[in-house]
Amino acid sequence: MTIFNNILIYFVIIPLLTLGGLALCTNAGRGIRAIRAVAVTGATALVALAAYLVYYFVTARAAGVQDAMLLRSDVMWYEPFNIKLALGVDGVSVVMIALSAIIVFAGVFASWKMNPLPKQFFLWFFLLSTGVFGFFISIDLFTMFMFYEVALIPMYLLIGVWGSGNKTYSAMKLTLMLMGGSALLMLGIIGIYFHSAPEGSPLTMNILEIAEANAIPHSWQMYLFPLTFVGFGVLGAMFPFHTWSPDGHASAPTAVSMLHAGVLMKLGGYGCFRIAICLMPFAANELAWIFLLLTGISVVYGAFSACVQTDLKYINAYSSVSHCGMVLFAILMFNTTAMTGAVLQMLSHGLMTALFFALIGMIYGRTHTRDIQKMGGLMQIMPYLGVGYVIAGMASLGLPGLSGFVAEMTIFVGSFMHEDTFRRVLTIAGTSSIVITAVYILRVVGKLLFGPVVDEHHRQLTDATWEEKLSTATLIVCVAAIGCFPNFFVDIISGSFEPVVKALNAAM
Amino acid sequence: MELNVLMYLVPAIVMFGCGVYGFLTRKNMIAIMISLELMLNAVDINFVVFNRYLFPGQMEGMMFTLFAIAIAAAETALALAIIINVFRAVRNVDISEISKLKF
Amino acid sequence: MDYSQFLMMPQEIGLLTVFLLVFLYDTFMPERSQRALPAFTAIIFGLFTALTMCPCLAEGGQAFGGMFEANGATWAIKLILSVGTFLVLLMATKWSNSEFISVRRGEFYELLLLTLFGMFLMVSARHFLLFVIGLETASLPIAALAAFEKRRYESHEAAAKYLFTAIFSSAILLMGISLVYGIGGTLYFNELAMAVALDRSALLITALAFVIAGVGFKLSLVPFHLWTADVYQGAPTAVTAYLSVISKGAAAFSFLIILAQVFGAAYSDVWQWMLYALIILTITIGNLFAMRQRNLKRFLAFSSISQAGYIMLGVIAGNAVGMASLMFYVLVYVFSNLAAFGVIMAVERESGKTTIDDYNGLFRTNPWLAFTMMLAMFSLGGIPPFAGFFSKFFIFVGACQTGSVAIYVLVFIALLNTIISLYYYLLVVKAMFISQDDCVVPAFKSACGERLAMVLCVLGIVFIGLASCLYAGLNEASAAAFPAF
Amino acid sequence: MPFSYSIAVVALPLLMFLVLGLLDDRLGRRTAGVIGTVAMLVTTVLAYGVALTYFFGTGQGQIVDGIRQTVTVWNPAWLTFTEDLVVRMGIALDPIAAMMLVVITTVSLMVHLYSLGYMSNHEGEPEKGYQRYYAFLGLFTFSMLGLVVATNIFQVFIFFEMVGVSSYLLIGFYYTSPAAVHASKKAFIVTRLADLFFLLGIMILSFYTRTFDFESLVGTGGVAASGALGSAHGGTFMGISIMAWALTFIFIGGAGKSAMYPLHIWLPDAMEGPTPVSALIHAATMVVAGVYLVAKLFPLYVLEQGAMDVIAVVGAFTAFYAAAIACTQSDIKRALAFSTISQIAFMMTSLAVSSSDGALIEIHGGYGLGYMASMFHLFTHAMFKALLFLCAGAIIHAVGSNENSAMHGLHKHMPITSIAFLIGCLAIAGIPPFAGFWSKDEILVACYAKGLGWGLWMTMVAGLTAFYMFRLYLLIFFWSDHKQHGHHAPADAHWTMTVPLIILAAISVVAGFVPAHDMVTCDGKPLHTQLDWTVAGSSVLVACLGIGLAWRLYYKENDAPERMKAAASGLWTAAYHRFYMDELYQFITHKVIFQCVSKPIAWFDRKVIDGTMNLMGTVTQYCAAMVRPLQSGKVQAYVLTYLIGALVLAAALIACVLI
Repeated sequence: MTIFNNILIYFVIIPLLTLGGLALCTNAGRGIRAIRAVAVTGATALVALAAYLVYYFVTARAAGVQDAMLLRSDVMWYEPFNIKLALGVDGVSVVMIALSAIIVFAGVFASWKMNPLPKQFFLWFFLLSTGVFGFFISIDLFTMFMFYEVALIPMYLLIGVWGSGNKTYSAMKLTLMLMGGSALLMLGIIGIYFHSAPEGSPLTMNILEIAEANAIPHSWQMYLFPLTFVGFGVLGAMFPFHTWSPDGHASAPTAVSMLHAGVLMKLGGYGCFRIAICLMPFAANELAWIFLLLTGISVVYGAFSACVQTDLKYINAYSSVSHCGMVLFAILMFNTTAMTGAVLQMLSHGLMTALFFALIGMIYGRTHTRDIQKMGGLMQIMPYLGVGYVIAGMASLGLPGLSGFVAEMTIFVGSFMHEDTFRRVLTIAGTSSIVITAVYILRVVGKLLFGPVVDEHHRQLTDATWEEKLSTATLIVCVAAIGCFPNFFVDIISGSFEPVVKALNAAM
Repeated sequence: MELNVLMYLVPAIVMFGCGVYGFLTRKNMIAIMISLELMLNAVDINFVVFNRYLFPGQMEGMMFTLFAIAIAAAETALALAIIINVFRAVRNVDISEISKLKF
Repeated sequence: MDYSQFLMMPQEIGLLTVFLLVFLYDTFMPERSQRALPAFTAIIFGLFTALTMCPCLAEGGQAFGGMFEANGATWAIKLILSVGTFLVLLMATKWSNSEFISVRRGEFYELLLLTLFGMFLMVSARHFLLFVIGLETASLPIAALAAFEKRRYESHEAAAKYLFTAIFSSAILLMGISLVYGIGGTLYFNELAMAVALDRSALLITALAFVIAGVGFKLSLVPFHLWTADVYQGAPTAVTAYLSVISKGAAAFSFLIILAQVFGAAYSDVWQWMLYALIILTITIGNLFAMRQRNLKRFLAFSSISQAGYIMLGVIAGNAVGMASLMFYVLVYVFSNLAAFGVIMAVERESGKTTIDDYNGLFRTNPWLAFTMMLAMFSLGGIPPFAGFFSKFFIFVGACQTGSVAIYVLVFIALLNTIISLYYYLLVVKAMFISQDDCVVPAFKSACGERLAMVLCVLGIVFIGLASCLYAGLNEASAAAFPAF
Repeated sequence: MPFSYSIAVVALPLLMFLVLGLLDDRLGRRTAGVIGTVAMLVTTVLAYGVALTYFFGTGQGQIVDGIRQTVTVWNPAWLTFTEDLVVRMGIALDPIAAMMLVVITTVSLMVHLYSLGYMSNHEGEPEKGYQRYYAFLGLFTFSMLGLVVATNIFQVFIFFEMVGVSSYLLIGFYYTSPAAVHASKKAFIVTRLADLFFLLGIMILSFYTRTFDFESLVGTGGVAASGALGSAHGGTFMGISIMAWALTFIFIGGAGKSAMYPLHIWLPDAMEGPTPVSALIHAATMVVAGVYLVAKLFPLYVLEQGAMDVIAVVGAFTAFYAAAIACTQSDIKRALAFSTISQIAFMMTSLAVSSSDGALIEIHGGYGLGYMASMFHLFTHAMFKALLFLCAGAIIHAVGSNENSAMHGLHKHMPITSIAFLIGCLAIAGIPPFAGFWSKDEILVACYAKGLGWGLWMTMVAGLTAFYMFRLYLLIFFWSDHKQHGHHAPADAHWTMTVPLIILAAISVVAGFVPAHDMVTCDGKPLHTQLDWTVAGSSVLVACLGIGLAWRLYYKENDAPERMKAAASGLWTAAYHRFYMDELYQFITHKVIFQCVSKPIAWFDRKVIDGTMNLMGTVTQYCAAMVRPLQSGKVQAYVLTYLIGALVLAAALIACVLI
């Protein structure tokens, strides 16, 4: 079949094969080794494939291939609704896929000693990643939505079974809120589908065709845009739909927090861009101000909230609200620079939050508390983790040379370039978050790592093990790579936005 | 005196109403069964009358009535059997006895 | 009389043959081979189902002066019902050989097959007489089946409640039909459609309301649903399983046919508004009740009420896509719900436990049962990649095809309700996977038939959605059937 | 390419950071220090090569038509925003960059060398983070060098952040001490706040000028040269041109790093870091980044008199304010820190009083005199302030305390240090022929050129400077005999520590004779200056007065200072507590930001937003409980509901359809 000639499909097949492999393993005795071997093999294969994809994409673009999407293939799936298994990637998807692969890789190592039921844990973990990859490679509304939900539901069990604290409440809340978002989304998708083509032509689910036809009536756009944007915005932790995030992250096990904050929340931003904005440029222009306001609030609000939290994961969850708010904020700026910044921010936030959660998990695994009041001076005890945490913190508060700086600056400069005074004022308000971010990051770094040792029992604790070092080092290297060579990424990403920006300006 | 269709229909409706009222107010299951029979029979009258007065050329209403009577008979038989079952279980035929399953 | 018209109803004849074989086996086979009756029934019914899968039967035609019509769509829905019944039969094998039941197991199978026969008639009826006969044949034996476990008091209460409300509702239905007859002068669907097309009288609207109420009873639409939970809880689980999927599917299909064919185009605005109200009520009330249930059978009763609301979305569309989506929904619902009932049945048979709290920690002791149950819950909740997601999506698409804003609002409400439904489905998953308990259901091996049924259900849940050919087939069948209306 | 080796100047310290940072404990303590110092020595040699070639060499494009040019050595794109706005990472040499290379590498080398001895033990224990310390020094040096050779304003911003972080890491070097952690945090956050304004300034500036590059902003043919700035670009906001806003914002960014009032509060606390770090970062190099920034954009500032006035007022006030506080501090490092603030304010003021007024050019050779003086002072100040700090480090090392009450009478014990410190004091006080005299004199000339008031004010501050420096000196080295606290008597330190003192002292003596007016001018042309004897005389006189007063009060133990303190106790206490600025900030951050903003927001989030979500759940549960009676279990009730349902359905539709 032709579809198997497309390397993209293997991003779904590899996790599925891994699932199959895991299903054959057992939890008992030496089975854990087999489980780890299968998981690592799968994750490594994904990273390798993602690396090849990036290479392929860069060389193709360098060779002058100008198609909006590369690696296209269409296989009819549900004929009556014109639903296809349509694959294709542009720069944004490519970097997102690479990000996902890296975080899955790091996540596998971060959950090396997962207990109990490692097999089931990895099963759900890889099911989740199947959904994530499927979402990024699809360009058909239905399949995208399907993969989107596939990625969401494993969270319930991953948090519920392997989580900590008030896990059943958090898991339920997270699942229901996200599913609430996807309920809106489903309605939006159905609405888009029925207006996808001009009168007389066959309806379609393919987003490229819909964008090209641009046939959604303006009156319908005004309803469908908020549905889809809020639908994805819930996952992107947009104020006021973000409250699943603190509780959910606080209860989730390490690797799940990593994957969730690192990749899953990106689905929100990506979807907002790919579906809400690309397909409905008119409404995007008309209604942007509402969402700009909400996302602008997210940015500042999340940062301020993070300032007074005492639970490490809560701090990070609120910081994610702030950072992800910035993603949506920038996407709504409708110029190439800001949108590129948004994707960079997704990458950056994905990596550094994953790093944060990995480190928090490792620290929690040792101290059995996440309350910063009860910890202190950990730098003396576990220097590796401490340094990692400082680096993550520095990335988060935007130190040049690490990814956060590049992303935030691109967003701010891009956003400020918009002619609209309203957007500029919001941008200026948004920039203030860099100070607040510094406040809460330094506060937690100061309390957690520096100063005297608070709890003498902590002196017996050990530093990171090799797999933990591998997991965090991978992420640190990636964070630094984006920070040091941003233009490589900008070149991949920014090309994808030009047609969109053109459409948006035309719709104005 | 010529009897018109309404003269049949009104009693039928009244009968139906009586059946409903009986169903809602009786405590005894047998009495409820009787009320149900009233309702079914009212419907039968309807069919017959419509056929006889409005569409006299064909037999559809009549046939329907025949089948409806048969069905009603089957229902009654089954209902009685079940009422006996219930009586064996609770030693009573009071309808308010069978309200253990609720909410 | 032209006897060749019986050839138009191969599925009914096949079913009657099965029924007769079972009856003969039950009556004449010696006592020692009676234990094989369940297996025997399952096997020949399975054969029957397999044979009727032959697409050549989709041709169809009319019989009895147009009272009976078979076409691709009826073939498909009958096939779906047969598959569902087959799964129920498989599940019931062990139960029907148990103490106190085994003496009457023949009756169980005979009554069950008879009700299925009634549904076949109902589905194919194009005349109210045949429809009523089918409906009653399908519903009356259920009362007897519900009362099957004579040792359990609940069984009797369920049967009594079912029977009283069923007769009352059939009286209402008949009243409605009589009024329709009084206006139209005929009971043929197609002729009635023409006769009532120009009439917008209060009488006809009352009649329509009564008919909807009568059929709504079978479908357990709110506010005609109140019997459902009590009966589901009281009846033997096998009967509940059967009742929840098979009779609901048949009723939904014939409901669509009556509404689309009799009250068709001229009245679609009237009954659509009725259905809007009913659907919103059904989904919401069903969900609100389901949230609080601790007994799993009762829980599934309310869940099936709200599922009926979703099924009605296919009815409201009133077109080919709606019908295809409806049938697909029923198909998926058969597999999902029966998977859940299969687990309940096995656990109940083994330990007598039916509340959600009893399932705490089930995953530790019986991982496969828990896994099956989880898939069932996910599928019912509409989580991809399981079949329920596809059916839900398609039924929404089908409904929205009518294009009015009102329907979008309706779909929106339905979608909001999916969140509530997901909540309670997850409660079951939570009990099995997350909660811990001291008195967990001990590990056990489920019976062969149950296991086979559950495996089939799991396969169905996983693959029905992914294999698009099924939906394509249904779509083709209903598209072909629809011009006939 | 000319100067291509200058990339090594920047790259070497970075390499050192990476090597030392990654190897960390795997490297011996001694080895790490030696590697670091040697690498720094090589860097210094290279930097000197670059600077000397730039100033005195020919033929590599540095001088065209007698005007010093900016030589862009290397300028690759780093981050592309749009086609116009590209952030480049490059190396550009101009007079002040070349001068800064010298300053940074010299002081850094001295600090590296000095630290070999200073950091070898910490409170009697061998210092644990020796390798880390050298790695951070490398990082800082790299960042600072990157800053000064920047080709565009965004690069400056990037390295602003980098030096901020290096400073954070080095201030918090003793991370087990809560005070150090707190100080590092404070330093970072305050400068970060300033950087926020810097960023806004850059955003506004680049939006209207469509460029980040210094070349196109202030170079020949750039935005500044074309003069079409201000109202032509973007109109006004609150009556002030957008450009003035942008430039003021950028100045605020610089003010944060350069500790101008009211953003100065981090600097005194930053003294919690190791003393050599204070010498390097918080006296000589990083703190002048703000001055350097304003100087880089000087042609733009000249066009916006409003922004210049802001700088002048802030600078002049800060100079006095910090000097006044310095008079009361008992912690010697803090006293020196306030002295630094005051001196940087001198440089700022000097820049700001430079005017383009034609008349002044005629009289005083004035256009750019302030600029030149400022840069010159920057250079000399770096040398003598580093010297003072390193001396202070030696003293603290010997005594084990920062308080001058623990010192007194050290002259006998530490003669070399004492003399070096004295040279530093003389230099800063502006006594000829020491370095400070020459640069300060030119600053004062520039101030007098702006106006008599400015001149008198700054002269008064200069007198105050002499007073507090000698107060400090005398309290440390004289006043009374040393009361010994430690195990052994204080003495001059190991050679690694004294050699840098001697070198820097020597530089402080002679640095004034560097022909700065030929080298660091704002337009690249040599500036003709002559000593203005009235100004010079009066400033020396005032300085001598200050010294005399200090001598009278602090040479021998007496109760005059106490009486003075008692006489003006309110003022003294206020000054001692730095006029309560810290308390004010504490109030703003803790009370306002944390208590009045963050806490309510967090509360709002948990109670209102989260509460709403939970409320939706609760309401649903409540509704579920509400509908419960419907399922009463009574068949007749069921049927009644059924009937009512059917009838209502019929009635409603009849009502709808027929009416």
